Amino acid sequence: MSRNKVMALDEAMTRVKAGTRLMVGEFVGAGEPARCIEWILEHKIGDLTLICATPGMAGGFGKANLFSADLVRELIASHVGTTAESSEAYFAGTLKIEQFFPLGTWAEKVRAGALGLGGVLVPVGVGILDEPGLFPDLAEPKQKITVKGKEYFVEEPLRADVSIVKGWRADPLGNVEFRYTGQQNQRDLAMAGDYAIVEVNEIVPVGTIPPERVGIPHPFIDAVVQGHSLAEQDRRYRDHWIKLGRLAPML
Amino acid sequence: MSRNKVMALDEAMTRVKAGTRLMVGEFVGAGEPARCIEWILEHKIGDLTLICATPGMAGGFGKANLFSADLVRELIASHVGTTAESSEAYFAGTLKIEQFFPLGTWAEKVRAGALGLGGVLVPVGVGILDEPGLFPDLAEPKQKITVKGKEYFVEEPLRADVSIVKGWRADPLGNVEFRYTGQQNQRDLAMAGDYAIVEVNEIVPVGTIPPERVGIPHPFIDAVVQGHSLAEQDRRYRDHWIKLGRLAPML
Amino acid sequence: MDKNTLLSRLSAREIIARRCAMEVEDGEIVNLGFGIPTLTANYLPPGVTVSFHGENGCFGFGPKPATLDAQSDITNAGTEPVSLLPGAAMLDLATSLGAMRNGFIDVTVLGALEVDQEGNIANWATNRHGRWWPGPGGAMDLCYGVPKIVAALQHIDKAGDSKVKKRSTLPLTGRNCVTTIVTEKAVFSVKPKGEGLVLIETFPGLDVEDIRAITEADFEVSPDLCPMRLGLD
Amino acid sequence: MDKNTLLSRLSAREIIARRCAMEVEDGEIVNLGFGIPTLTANYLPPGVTVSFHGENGCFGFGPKPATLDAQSDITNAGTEPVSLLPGAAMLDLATSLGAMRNGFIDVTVLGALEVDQEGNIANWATNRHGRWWPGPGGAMDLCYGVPKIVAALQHIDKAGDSKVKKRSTLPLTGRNCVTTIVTEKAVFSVKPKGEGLVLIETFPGLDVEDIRAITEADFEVSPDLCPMRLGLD
Repeated sequence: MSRNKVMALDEAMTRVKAGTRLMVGEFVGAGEPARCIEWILEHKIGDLTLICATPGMAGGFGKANLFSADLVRELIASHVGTTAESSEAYFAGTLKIEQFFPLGTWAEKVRAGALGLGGVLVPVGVGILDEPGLFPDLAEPKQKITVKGKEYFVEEPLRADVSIVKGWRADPLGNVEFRYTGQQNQRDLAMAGDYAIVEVNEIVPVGTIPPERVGIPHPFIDAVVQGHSLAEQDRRYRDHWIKLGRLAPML
Repeated sequence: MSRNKVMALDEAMTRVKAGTRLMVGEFVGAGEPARCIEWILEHKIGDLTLICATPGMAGGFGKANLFSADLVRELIASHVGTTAESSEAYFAGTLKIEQFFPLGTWAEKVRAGALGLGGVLVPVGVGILDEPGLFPDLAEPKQKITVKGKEYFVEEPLRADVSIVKGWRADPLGNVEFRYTGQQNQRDLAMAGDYAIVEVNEIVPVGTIPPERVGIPHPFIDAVVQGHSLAEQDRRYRDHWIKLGRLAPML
Repeated sequence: MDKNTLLSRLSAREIIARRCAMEVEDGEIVNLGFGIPTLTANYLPPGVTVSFHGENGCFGFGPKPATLDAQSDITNAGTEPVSLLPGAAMLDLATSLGAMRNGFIDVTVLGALEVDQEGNIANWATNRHGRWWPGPGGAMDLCYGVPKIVAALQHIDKAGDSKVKKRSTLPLTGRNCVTTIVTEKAVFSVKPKGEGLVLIETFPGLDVEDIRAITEADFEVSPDLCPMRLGLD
Repeated sequence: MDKNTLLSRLSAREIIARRCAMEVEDGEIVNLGFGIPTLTANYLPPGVTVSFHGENGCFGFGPKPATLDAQSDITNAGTEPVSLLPGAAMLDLATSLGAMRNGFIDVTVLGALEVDQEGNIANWATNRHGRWWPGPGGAMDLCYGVPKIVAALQHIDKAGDSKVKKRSTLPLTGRNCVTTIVTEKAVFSVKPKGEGLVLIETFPGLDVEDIRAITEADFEVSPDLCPMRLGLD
């Protein structure tokens, strides 16, 4: 356990190029790697295939700006419409969305990619999502299999060239700790990318994170980058929530 | 969040009857629910189908005694031979073992049962475990599927009537906390049983276990029973390790 | 304020949320969808303590915190700031969704675009430019796996058409899965396996014919038909 | 003690463990099987720091603790008491096995009943009463997913027969997966995709013909053939 994976943002992000298939940790904008997203916006890295649970949080927050900057070619998600930016790109025809998945199916597809499975058999949506005409852009119909008399979708793994996830703290080995609902499926996303970058609020010495509090063990991380401090992150979310009317303005 | 799931051992264990399909948390004897196992031995509950990673730890420890007491009709595991007791029962013909699985496959089958999947596609062992004659007791050959030109086993879910798992601490709601390597796949096992009992070293008030340290969230547990104290548990393992020559005897 | 005055001042949203709250029992694990369903939490009967599930990975959400207590890492499934109650438990996303699929959530209250007399619910897709949008999120997982599914919706749409249909023509979220339909006008119980609706409650002052006039679906009338329970007593 | 005396006193187990340790590089994630492979940890070259993986759900195991420091909840995959090094990380069983399947373990040292010239390894099954026993555990997952697989075994069995076969007839643990074969007599490198063995080292004092005499498998001889590296200098 001797590698130091802490890197400057510029160094880690050289892996993200035009056309990269990119996973980003988040859930409706919570748990986003803010500085890495800002880097992509600044460097105008485009033609991305973006794999994430949702396009992000409404109101011009973080990741949603990737859509208005026309940097995303394809979105593989569960929701399309959590941000106006993604909906507009979709209906303008600049954003390709061939299919979307029930959230649990999407999460299992990422996990299958993370853990080396050939796929999972999912019962959700059978008889609904396989209705002809529902996904007109789909090249092939969804594959089904019958096991013990019940039909399931055969859901293949999702993988990416690069995964960027967001944690609270990390040590130089690459152990990552989450706070509360920041966990999401950040670990599975990290494991499903050929190269995994974690952005954290704080970089701490090895041994700081208790072994049972490690949310992503060190072998699954390739690069650790310093993000905004927790205080700054909290301030940004609070400001945005006030803007959206989800929190009372401060007097 | 108002149910109190703490029960006397006798009350919780009434669910375990002759013929019960039973999952037990453990890994080669570590993380075993010792008092629940003792209860089964005392009450001579037999004809069990036992689903666990391994038969247990060598040297007459805990769960292994279920085999010498002839209480297990069938074992569904990854190993058969970690204890002499299980091997003897197997070769004597009193213990049925139709197939065993690579450990990762076994763990995924339990998880599929836990999380409502129809199965998982596993590449491990293809071309080996499907060789004719390897499992002479198997009623049907292992089912395979080809996805994107590669063959996988279609591994169906494992479920049980009752799951008994072992944690460090639990609160009366049923939140369970693990110590270190005690985590194993205890959560998946609990979720894969129609009724889930957790045995813990300590029962603590609601709010004691930090939200991120909950290893099994309360909805997945039906009964909480008091096990041996952590000190007593440590003593039992140390004594057994000394007996096996894995630790130096105390002077 | 007398009860009639009180009733006349209730908004449709509050009526629906109040009535949905009656479907929740003490000790249950509850998942509330967005919009009206979220308001349900405000009207739980006294003595009913439940565990709120957020599909993003939590059991045990509490109310919205004060602005300065809001934390970026304590959010519900819509990324609203929330708090955690004692006994709260975090879990990863795949397990959270697995819990929804596999029956660990006791009851869910879901908003709906349409419901129908077969117990179908449609709430994830509208057709824009020939494409269905905006995607299912976790609603389809809930419809697959939750035993008690309460559909919460206004009885008629802006054009005055019934949203309680004979057969929904939108892409469904779940088939034959709704157990109770709650609108601001009426409550229908859905027979097992979606074999028809039974009118069990009407908003005070409305009778069966009033409901028939605004409902496309066929329905039976319960012999125990009573005024809508709103927890106002 | 001069080097020859030292060499003559090494047990077969120590020779194999010492040589296997040379296969491990600084910073790697390492999974050691039971028996001889476990001993490998004792002979890592100076400056080589690795993270030991236990399939039961841990990265970062350290050595066996003193008896009174041994804890029932800190064990390796064989339920031996171990310690945890700074930076250790726990994980659940399914993820731990997924890491093995999906290439997150850099190198594994596995004991073997037999290996062969196609890079096959057999270590999970012996035939007793017509049944294969005792089961694969995690070895098959490792053989599927780990890029560097070192097979550690004694060169000949008790009957004097070579355990380095032309073609193993036991149920295999992995096919065409072994990258290096280490015995107390020789080290073979396996060509990519199991296309044959190359003798790269012999125990000091043994020559190619000595190895041919005790090896069933065909093998080429490396132009760089050298004495076995044992880290004794």
